[in-house]
Amino acid sequence: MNKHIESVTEAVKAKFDVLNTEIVRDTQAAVDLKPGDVHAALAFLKAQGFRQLSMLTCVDWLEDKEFQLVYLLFDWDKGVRLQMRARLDRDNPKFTTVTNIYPGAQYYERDVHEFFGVEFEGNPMSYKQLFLENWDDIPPMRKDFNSRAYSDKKFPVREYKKDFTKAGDGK
Amino acid sequence: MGEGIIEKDKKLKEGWEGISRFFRANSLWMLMYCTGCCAIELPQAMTSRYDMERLGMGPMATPRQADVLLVTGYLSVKTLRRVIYAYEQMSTPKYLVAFGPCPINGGIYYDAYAVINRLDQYLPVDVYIAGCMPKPEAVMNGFQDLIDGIKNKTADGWKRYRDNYEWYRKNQIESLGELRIKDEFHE
Amino acid sequence: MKQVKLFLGPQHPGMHGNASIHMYVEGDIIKKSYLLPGMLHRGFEKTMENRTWMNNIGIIPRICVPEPDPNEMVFANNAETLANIEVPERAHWIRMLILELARLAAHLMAFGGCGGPTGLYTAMYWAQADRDGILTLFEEITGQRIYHMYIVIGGVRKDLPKGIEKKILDYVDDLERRLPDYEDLVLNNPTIIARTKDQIMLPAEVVWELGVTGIGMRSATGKAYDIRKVAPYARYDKVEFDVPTATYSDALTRIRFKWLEMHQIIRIIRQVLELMPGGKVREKALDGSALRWQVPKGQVYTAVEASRGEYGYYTVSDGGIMPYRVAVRGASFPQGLLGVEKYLPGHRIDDAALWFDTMGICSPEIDR
Amino acid sequence: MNLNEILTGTLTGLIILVFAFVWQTTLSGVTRKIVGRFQKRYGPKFYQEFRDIFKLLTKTGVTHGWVYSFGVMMALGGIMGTAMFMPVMRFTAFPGLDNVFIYVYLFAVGMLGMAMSAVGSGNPLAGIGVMRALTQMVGYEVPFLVVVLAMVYGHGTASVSELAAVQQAAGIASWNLVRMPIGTVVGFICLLGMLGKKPFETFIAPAEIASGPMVEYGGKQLGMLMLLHEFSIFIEVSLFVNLFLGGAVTVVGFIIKYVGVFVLASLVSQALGRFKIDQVIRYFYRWPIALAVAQALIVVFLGWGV
Repeated sequence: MNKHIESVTEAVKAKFDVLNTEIVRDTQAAVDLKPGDVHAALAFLKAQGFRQLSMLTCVDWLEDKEFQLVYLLFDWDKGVRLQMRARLDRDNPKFTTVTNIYPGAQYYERDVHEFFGVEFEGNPMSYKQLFLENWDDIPPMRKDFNSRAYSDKKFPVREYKKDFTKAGDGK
Repeated sequence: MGEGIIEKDKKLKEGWEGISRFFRANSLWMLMYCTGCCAIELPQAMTSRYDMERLGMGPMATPRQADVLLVTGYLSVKTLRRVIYAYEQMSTPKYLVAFGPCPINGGIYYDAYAVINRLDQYLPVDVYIAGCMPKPEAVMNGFQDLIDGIKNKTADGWKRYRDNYEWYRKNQIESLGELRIKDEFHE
Repeated sequence: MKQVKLFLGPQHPGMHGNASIHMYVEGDIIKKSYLLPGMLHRGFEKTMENRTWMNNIGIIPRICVPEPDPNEMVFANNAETLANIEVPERAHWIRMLILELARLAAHLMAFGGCGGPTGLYTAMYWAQADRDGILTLFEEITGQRIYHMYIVIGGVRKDLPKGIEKKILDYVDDLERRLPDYEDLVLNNPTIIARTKDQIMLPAEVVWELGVTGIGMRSATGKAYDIRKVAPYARYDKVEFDVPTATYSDALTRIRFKWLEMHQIIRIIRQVLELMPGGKVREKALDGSALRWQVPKGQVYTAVEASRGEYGYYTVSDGGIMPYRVAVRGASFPQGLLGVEKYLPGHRIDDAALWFDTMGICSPEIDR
Repeated sequence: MNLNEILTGTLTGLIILVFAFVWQTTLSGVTRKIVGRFQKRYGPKFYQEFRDIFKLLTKTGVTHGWVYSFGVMMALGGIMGTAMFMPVMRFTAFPGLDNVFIYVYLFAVGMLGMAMSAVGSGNPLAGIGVMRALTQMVGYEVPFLVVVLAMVYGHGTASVSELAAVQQAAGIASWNLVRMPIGTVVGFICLLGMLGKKPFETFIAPAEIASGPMVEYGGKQLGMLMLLHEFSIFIEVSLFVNLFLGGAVTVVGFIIKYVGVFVLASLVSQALGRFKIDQVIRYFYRWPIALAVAQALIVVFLGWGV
């Protein structure tokens, strides 16, 4: 167990209203925060040595009707990684940008906006399309988006005279 | 007498076509456009072990100069738009070689929202090369097929595209919505 | 002066991979530029949610084409962490061997690839010819040249074939003997030095601002920021190797680092072959059908040091037979998107392709 | 000059043209093979270049306006005209008219035609390529002309065939390679620039500007451009052979010298990268020009090498 892991989680716990902490593995911990605390916590952690935002991503918890933003931070000197997670309301996914703390987050926010529809206020670039072109459906990474149905609707499939998929079963 | 001249004319034309086909078959210039992952084996096919240049093939910088368009693997919707542009820019006769299973039926991306399933709906394909990814041997074999096809007139995709242009264009618009490229740059 | 719009890609000989840089050019100087990614976007993250854990092993190598093995490693590592699977000792060493061979192949490709934008095609041909040797080794070990699907959950798919150690050693000996040739051809070549020395700088502040990792980070900050050293995975803590560092990162330094790292890779490969223990290579992850294997709930991120930097997956499981969410961190995402927008302007169009190359940008991993 | 002379001259010129095409195209193919070996490959067949050119001529061509189409013709015509004036061995199509400056000016017609045509295609990359090609021309013409002028001053004649004949007086010792070694080095560097070999490949630069002036060419026009390329290589290399290596009396001598120069240039090119355009100019205006001036001073004031 990396000794820094506990000190970091303790420090976050002492300073912020932490909903839940979890030790994922010996060099990785996870902290669940309220969305309002995220900016302060990121600024605090950056000063603590977590100088790099490895990734910002999002998880769609359809049953809970929530989006979960995950900020993955890494401290290159200590070798400690921290997942910082916050949950947003799924029906009104709005959040504020963190580009003033981690400038590198700009395109990750754009990515999350494109694939989940989470809006980041203060990051005007994030409203533009990046990977997709002429997209005409709900954001594709949401759980209620059916990729197969979209593909079948849009792109003609090759029809085979013999159904090879069934031939293998039961014989 | 008139018929004789026409006959002679036809023969001459055929002879000329034959000569043209000989040169075309032995000097195939590929467009350097890595549309997908199968392009990673092309450098291997080009370098010392397989050396494509023996067959007179080489990479070319722009669509205008090239004879063969290689669709190396899956085509995302965004790439398909640009591939259509590139294909239409090439001067005839032009050939299209599709690599891997993805242009045939979607391959492992059969259910992906961003990848098309069948290339021959949008552009005429002259040769398919199987394998994910095709080994350099398969690639060379495929090009040999293309050369044979040019010699015995079966590689006529550009004629098919010209004759069935309406049909291809209809399919393209159905899947892509709009052919015109719209991105930050074209605003 | 009038601004001209220029494209670098998607169809452009200087562009490695299917991406496009849009440039507004005044004279020869780039004034504004954007990367237009997405030409290789396949919706991988969505596709992975629709495949079972075991099926996913078959498709993930395709996320990054030049160096597919880190994909397998991070995916397997994530699943093992979630399901609490202990990997056999020998499997760790075989994984290291595979990862180092893959890194060597990627470095050779990138090192020779710098010959493209600078016009030194001979380097490209030589390096590709050497890379072919590694692909042949891979074919013998795994059965496939490019996509191996060899590192699987619980270890590796099968043991190394008999006698492969000697072939690998022969290969690395041969390569090591010829590395000085590469130095003479590329690194000591006056024209390449004229093109790359003191040009295309990457200062340390930019590294921290963008989040650049890998060679770019190490050549600018002067510290051994290599995940193999900082947070070792597999058995990297048991082998000896150096990480080249510098505090002045121009294009030549970054090309040289690839060359220096090749020496270290050869060193690691030799140690791995020497220290590799016997035993089994795969822990059975489950009883019964692999298609119905359920992975316990959890959220975990694993990163490995790919040839271009930190490469990681964030995997979420809700206890089902398929991953609930997989997010891919491409190693070149920061410099590829924000870097092109912020730091490519000011360079000349001659340098754009070289900028893209020496920053180690790989478009499939950006697009996913 | 009477009608008879004009007729024989034209005939000789045409024979030289055919010879130039067949010879240079074959040699290009052979060089591709040699370069292939250098790059650890097998290389194409030696007649591959013929197949490429004829294939391109059988393809359809797209035009981008009359400037584009006319420019190609003008370029090809200009270069072919220049090639007709080139003394090959003992044959000169128009004796007395093979002044060095004829090549400089006629060559410019071809180059301008190409520039016109490329810019007429409307592609910005072609414009950049042409700009670079002309800039580079300014770079190598100055040192080359300084050396040539020194040579003309020293030998007292500007006719290429006479310059070659002067050098044949006393075997190798009378070649300009021996008489003016510094000038020959400058000449070779400028030859690399003229041929567009690396490190002076800047105006083609596939990885930067996608083959520059040729970016919009396809089919027939590209075929003509390749023909033009072969002829211009022939002119440049022959000029070098005639000026510095004493021309040639026999076929064998000509072939050996020509092959030597061209293959050496191609191999040098394969071991070097490409300069940026400002580096090209800075390079030419530093060493070659200094050496050229030094050579000129030696010839003019010391009288060595005359």
